[in-house]
Amino acid sequence: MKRILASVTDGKGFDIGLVLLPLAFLFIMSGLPLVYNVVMSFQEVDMFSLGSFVRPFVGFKNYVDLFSQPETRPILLNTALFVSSSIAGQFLIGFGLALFFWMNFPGASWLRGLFLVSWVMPGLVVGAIWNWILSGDFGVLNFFLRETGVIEGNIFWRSDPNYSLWAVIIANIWLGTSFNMILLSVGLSGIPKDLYEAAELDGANALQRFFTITLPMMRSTIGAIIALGLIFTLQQFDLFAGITSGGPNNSSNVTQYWAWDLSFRQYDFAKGATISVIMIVFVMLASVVYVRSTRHEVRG
Amino acid sequence: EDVTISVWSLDRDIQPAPNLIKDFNKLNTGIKVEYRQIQFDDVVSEAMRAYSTGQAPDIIAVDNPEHALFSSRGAFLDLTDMIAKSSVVKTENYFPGPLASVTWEGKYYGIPKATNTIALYYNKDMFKAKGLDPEKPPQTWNELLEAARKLTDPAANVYGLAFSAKANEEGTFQFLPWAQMAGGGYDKINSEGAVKALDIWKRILDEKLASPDTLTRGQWDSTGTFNSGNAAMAISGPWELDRMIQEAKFDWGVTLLPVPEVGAERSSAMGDFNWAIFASSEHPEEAFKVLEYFVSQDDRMFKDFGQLPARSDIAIPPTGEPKKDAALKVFVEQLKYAKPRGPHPEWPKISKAIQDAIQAALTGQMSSKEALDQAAEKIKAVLG
Amino acid sequence: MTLQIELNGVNKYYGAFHALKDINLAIEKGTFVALVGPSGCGKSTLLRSLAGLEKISTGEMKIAGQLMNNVPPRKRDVAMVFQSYALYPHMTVEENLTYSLRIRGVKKAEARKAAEEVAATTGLSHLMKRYPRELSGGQRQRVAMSRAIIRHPKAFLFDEPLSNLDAALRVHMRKEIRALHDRLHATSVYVTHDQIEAMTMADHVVVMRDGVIEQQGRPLDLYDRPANRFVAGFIGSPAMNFIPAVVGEDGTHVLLNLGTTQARLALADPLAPGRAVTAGIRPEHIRIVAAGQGAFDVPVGVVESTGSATYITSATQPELTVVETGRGDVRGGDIIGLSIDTMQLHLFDAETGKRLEAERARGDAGAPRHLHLAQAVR
Amino acid sequence: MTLQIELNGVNKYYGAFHALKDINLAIEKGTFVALVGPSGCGKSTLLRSLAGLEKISTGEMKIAGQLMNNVPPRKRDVAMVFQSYALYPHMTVEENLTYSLRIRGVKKAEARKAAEEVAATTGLSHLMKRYPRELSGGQRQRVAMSRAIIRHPKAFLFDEPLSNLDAALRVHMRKEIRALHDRLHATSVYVTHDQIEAMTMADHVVVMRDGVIEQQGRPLDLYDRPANRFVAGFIGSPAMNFIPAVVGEDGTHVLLNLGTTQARLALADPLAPGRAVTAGIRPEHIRIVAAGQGAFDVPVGVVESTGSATYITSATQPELTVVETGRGDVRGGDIIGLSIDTMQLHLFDAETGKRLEAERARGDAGAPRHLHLAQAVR
Amino acid sequence: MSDQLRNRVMLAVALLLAAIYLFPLYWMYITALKTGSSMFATPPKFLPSEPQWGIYAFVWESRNMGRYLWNSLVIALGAVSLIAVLGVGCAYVLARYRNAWVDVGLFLILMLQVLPASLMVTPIFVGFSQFGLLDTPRFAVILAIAAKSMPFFVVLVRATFMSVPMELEEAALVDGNSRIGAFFNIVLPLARNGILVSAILIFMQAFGEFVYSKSMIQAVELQPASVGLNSFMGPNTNEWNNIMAYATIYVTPVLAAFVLLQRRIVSGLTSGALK
Ligand SMILES: Nc1ncnc2c1ncn2[C@@H]1O[C@H](COP(=O)(O)OP(=O)(O)OP(=O)(O)O)[C@@H](O)[C@H]1O
Ligand SMILES: Nc1ncnc2c1ncn2[C@@H]1O[C@H](COP(=O)(O)OP(=O)(O)OP(=O)(O)O)[C@@H](O)[C@H]1O
Ligand SMILES: [Mg+2]
Ligand SMILES: [Mg+2]
Repeated sequence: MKRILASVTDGKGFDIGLVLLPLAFLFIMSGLPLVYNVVMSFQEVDMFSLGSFVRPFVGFKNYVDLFSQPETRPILLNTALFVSSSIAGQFLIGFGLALFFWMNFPGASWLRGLFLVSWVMPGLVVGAIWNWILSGDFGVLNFFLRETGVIEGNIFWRSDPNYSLWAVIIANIWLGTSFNMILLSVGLSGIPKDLYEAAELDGANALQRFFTITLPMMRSTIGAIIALGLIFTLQQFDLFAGITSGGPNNSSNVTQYWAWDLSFRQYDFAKGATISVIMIVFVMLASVVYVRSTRHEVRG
Repeated sequence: EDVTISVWSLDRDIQPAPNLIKDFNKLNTGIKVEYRQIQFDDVVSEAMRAYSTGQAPDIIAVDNPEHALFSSRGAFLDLTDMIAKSSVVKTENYFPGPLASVTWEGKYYGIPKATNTIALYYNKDMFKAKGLDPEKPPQTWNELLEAARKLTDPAANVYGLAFSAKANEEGTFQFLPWAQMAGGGYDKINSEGAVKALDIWKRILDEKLASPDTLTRGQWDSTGTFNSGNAAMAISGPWELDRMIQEAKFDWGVTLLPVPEVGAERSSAMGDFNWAIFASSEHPEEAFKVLEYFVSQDDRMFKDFGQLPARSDIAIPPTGEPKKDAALKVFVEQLKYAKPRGPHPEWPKISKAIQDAIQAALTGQMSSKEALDQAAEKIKAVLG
Repeated sequence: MTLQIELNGVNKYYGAFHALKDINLAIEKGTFVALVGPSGCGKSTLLRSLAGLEKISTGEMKIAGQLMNNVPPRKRDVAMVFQSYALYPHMTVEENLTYSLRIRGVKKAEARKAAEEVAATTGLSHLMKRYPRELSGGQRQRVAMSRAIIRHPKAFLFDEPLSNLDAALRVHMRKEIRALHDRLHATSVYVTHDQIEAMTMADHVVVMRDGVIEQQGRPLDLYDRPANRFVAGFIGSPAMNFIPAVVGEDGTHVLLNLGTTQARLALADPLAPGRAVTAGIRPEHIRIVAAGQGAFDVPVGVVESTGSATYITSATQPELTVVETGRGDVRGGDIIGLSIDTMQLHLFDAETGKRLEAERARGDAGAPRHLHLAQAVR
Repeated sequence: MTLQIELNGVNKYYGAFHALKDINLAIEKGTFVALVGPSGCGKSTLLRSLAGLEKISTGEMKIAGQLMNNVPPRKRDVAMVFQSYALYPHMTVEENLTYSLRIRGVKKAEARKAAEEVAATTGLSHLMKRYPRELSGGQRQRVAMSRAIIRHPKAFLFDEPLSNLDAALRVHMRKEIRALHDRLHATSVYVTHDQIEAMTMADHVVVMRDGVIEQQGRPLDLYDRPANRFVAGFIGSPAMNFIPAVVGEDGTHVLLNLGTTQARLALADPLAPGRAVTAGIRPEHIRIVAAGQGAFDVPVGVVESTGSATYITSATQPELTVVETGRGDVRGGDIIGLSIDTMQLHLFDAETGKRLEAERARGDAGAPRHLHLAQAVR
Repeated sequence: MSDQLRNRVMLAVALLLAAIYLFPLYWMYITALKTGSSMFATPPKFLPSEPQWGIYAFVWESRNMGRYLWNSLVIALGAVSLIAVLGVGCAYVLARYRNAWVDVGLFLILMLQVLPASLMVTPIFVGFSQFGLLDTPRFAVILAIAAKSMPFFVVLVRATFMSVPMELEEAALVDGNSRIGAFFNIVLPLARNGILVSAILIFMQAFGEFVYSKSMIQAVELQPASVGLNSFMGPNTNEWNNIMAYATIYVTPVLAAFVLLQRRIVSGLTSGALK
């Protein structure tokens, strides 16, 4: 007993406790619902049997059905495009901003804080505002592009199947940039200054310092941000609801919106769950990549 | 000890349900009513979740096309007998459309709460400016198209028409009347008439008589462009009236939805909610008493809350606002032709097939015929 | 003679703290400069300023004749060993070493070869694939060292590069550094706390205190003719013994006051009578003789032997330290006589600490000592 | 006699790397142990194991008789100076110093007083409100030092605590540390690269190499009778000179081979004829005499003076180093004679490096040297 | 270029960037002041012609916003506290070791947040109703949010812990501190950038959380502001200017508070610690 107690205050027990407690909490609160979704994807779900696990099993029928639908492939491709472009955009712009605000100048930290705005604004409001900004006729984006002579006629961002997904991507990049920026700022603040000094004496210019010191030293931060950015992007819903509703004709539909639509618009919960399982597999692959990347992290 | 009855609806504080409940509770009938407001989008999912975990309310208001979903599964209480005995609720007082939406296999599973429909708003000032007679709004599809062509003025940022072809229930809501007027319907969505209707929509968009954003814009936002003077005509419902009175800085009028050709059958959409009692209610009698009270107050529906009662026996009182009164006349007239969507327990899937077809055709990815054939295929699978 | 490094009136403030005070320094190309001074006197600050890592507050700094005040570090072409190492934690030893070469676009194979060569001299060959966190303290320091010497810069800046190495390695590295310096005709500034390093490696020694340069010159000049009491005490280990003294009534002798004992030494050149001075004598210039045979008799305090030498500290106030080669046979508590080599006696003003010959003999370092002291009298 | 620290067969692996190899060590209470060895030999690892920061892989470790293998650091009541300082960067110097007291619930005023006292001895008094990042390297090291000595633990572990301090401060700190150790009757383990520190401060010196304890004992014993060539070369600075030699045909003399020159020294106790040995002689045991007067004549290579001593390195293979007190008058290129104090000659097996007297004279440290060498003959 | 000039140029660029980025916020502000349909006008109006200033008071009064905001605050603070208590330790351990178990832990933690709230809410609702947690709905929402956001927190905070040198903790242990003490006194303060920012982000998220709140909190007195906001959305009516006014009221102070807080991200937290 005493040994266990000692281990809890000083030894491995302390560590194990610190991890197991939250893991248990997470397992109950998130793991079980996850399992519920997975199980549901193999069942025939009646909207009135949501409350129990006991439902007829149908094997892979839901999967077969899903993949025989014509919109499945384009939606999966849309999702891939949406996720990769959004993350790339958010990360690059976020990193750019983080670096910019990292250079000391008066007001830098104040202005940097204002960028958090995209994180505070309610999803409903963000969706609506981007809806207007991207609107074809009265949209502000078109207005600016026209005034600056970039475009001649209006681009119907939301309603042109060629642009609709990009409309949401633009909005989503805006939305996620602040998250990337602020966390990358934190990462930057953790790099010891003397490494830059050493690199500078070694003759590295700003660009070289960025690639040889900043990037590798921020490995754990970048890994975390991209992994989380992926998950956030995969959960982005408000913008689809607010801007295009997945339309026109599914040209901007993605798995998460589709899953919601199937579950809560068409009350086909099993299919909704089936899509979510596909998303789980996708994130699982990404998580493996992230976890592996943590092996090369630098411990301070 | 009072019996507690819980009521869920989407009505907010200035709308009927919470106010009627307040009044009802003041009557001290030995029944206490509790109210919860839920959002439009969540009504069904919340209800299902609650029902399947045994936490359903006694009374709920559901959108009319979704009523059948619950009644067909026995989730709603069969009210046929209670209505028969009731002195307050009389089926013959209701418009046929709303009444049909609460009916499933000949039984009544609810009571219409209110109703609405769509008609054509038009900007009289613009009509005048373009040499059109403001007192002779378009009556047929061709006239509509003609008028729209005349009214469209890209230089002034004006489109001829505003409506919604959004990929959600709103798109179906706006399109079905057109199909129905031409002899189509959800169960014969690829009929010639329906194809023609979709072709007309397509022409409107292809000729830029309406904004391409029609594809992704709901009715409220579409009509907003009408109000701001960027569209000369708009198809929408009576819920717009107050906003228009306040904001439109021009003279406007409302007319019945144009028909395919002169003398063709009229049709319109039918919106709004129905009351129902959950089968799981422990106090069905008391719940019905509450509903009876609601019905007894139907004459306040328009006066106090600006909603159209689903009843043909209640006259809409004048509001003192001539434009509004004129418009309401048109809507009441239009209501006569309003048809429910469905009723069918899997309405959402049917509707989705229709939306997909509309979008596929309007974005030019399929011809109207192909798109509607595909929809018909899907709908057939649902209808079994 | 080309001036490679030139500092004119350089000042550096950290906030309110005045870290470098009016530093003037001129270093010729190819010189090996040792920078010494007590902990916290501003050595690293000066080095970092030379490297361009600290912006100097006022004054001007030239390298090879060019004003450098606003030139970024990477354009100065100097290599530096940081006191804190500043190794790249995410790179292996090899990558750390070749970093500067890779930045310059040196070919991989070539960089690797250079790294291997340097690693061989610093004894890191078997550690090339390790990360800094997997190294011992001394190994890390050697990586820091190697990283600097792999390059061929205009100037080397070393900030205590050998402090964590063992004696043998230190001797070896000393030789390597000096050889490298000579081979490249580079200019080196070398901060060290090790007397031997400063004396044997440097052409020029700069002694700092509290941000001020107290004295600079050739190593043995500083040793033999420290400009003031501070430098005298700082250069040489064990440190010089200081004994308070006064000039006698007639100005021709000084009275050394060792608490209980006094010694009277004759002065060749007279000083103002009654003047308070401090007499300094290095431990190796005191010889132990039988009690009564030297200038003083003192009781022995602590006796410590390093094996090759024995340090004897007297139980007096102030303490005197004497160094004897070998083991010696003095024990604590013995009374011994101390014979002072008066030729080696230094006199400083008691108040200012200034060396007393200074006024007379400034600048002619090679000349014989000017302060003649008569044989000690008891 | 109570054993304060006891290590039995301790091994430590870092992954595949074997950092400590079968370490056996018994330290009595109150002993001051110096731990020396080349960079990377495992000194820090041993210290960290004692502190409980590294889990030893096998073996047992006892402190004050209690098995400590699984006891967490805070229950071991040791104070440690980290080689890398490990200062708390978010605390001022004062907070750094008082941290250990505060967590023990010592009153604020009391802790402050203690901090002030320690700071006064380490010369940090004026820096109490600074943060570590605002300190110089030596100041940081002094904070690390002060943080350890503010406590009164069972044992002190010092990992090169003075490496970044100047000579004067070092001498001062040495005294303070030793005084503190004596006052507290603590047990101290002190890692250092400084020969003088190891020799003068320690009661017991442990010499390590590559994770192995090569020899341990009293400082002068190690100096006088190193168990093997490694220890002989490691202890003493400048290091011992080693000359390859063979035992002559009759076994009564050795032939020292200095490349061009050879010397023949007689052996008192005969060895197996023809046996290859290494002769070792410390620099201070070689005297410079006129050419032809000593055991060898060698050409002079480098002459370096530290002021108090002059190091003369011969231009031979292997090089011989000789130390002369004072300045000397030898110049590079001169031919000088070297006279060797044969009483001080050490012989090691050429292959194993083992000391050759070892078999015969083990354990009687006080006895006269057993290896007699006849006067050098040419 | 002199320092001052450089600073001015940088500031100008920063202001420009901020102006672009904050445009949606500006649009929210002015939409609140516009009349209903003028937001659909072409060309867009960048200043409201007849600003409806009264709208803020109206929205505040009519929606009883004080209560909504209070509930949001309770939920957000609850969630942040719970996450911080559980998450910080977990992140710390996952940063401290490097072995297969850590891989597993990280993997699990990431996986457990993959599904969007809209898909999680049904099973959580079902589960909570079984345990009677729905009787304390705000608490239930706090639990649900905590589960949703904790992985985010853990992964981010772990990244910051990675930059805290292990030796400092060791020094504290030798100084006589327990693991817990060393954690609180040494490790935590040095990781404060990441913890602070992650907590801010989570707070903001929890403050605007909508999906769980609207399903689990049925009593209007306990609903947070996000749910209140949504009540402006009707089947055929969206009171955009009221929505924007409402959002303005709640976004502005939160944003202001965190602009102040995030300034405490400073560099060099660990500089000077190690040789
Ligand atoms: N994490 C590690 N992984 C692998 N090897 C390590 C690790 N840490 C230390 N070592 C190795 O263990 C050996 C002993 O290291 P230690 O720090 O004890 O040396 P030391 O005697 O203190 O040296 P120094 O005098 O240079 O500080 C070194 O060779 C070092 O490279
Ligand atoms: N950031 C700072 N803020 C305030 N004072 C500082 C700062 N950095 C250094 N100092 C002070 O400046 C003085 C000079 O520091 P510097 O590092 O140059 O000393 P140093 O001569 O290298 O000493 P050491 O031999 O101990 O390394 C020190 O007294 C130090 O306390
Ligand atoms: Mg320094
Ligand atoms: Mg070490």
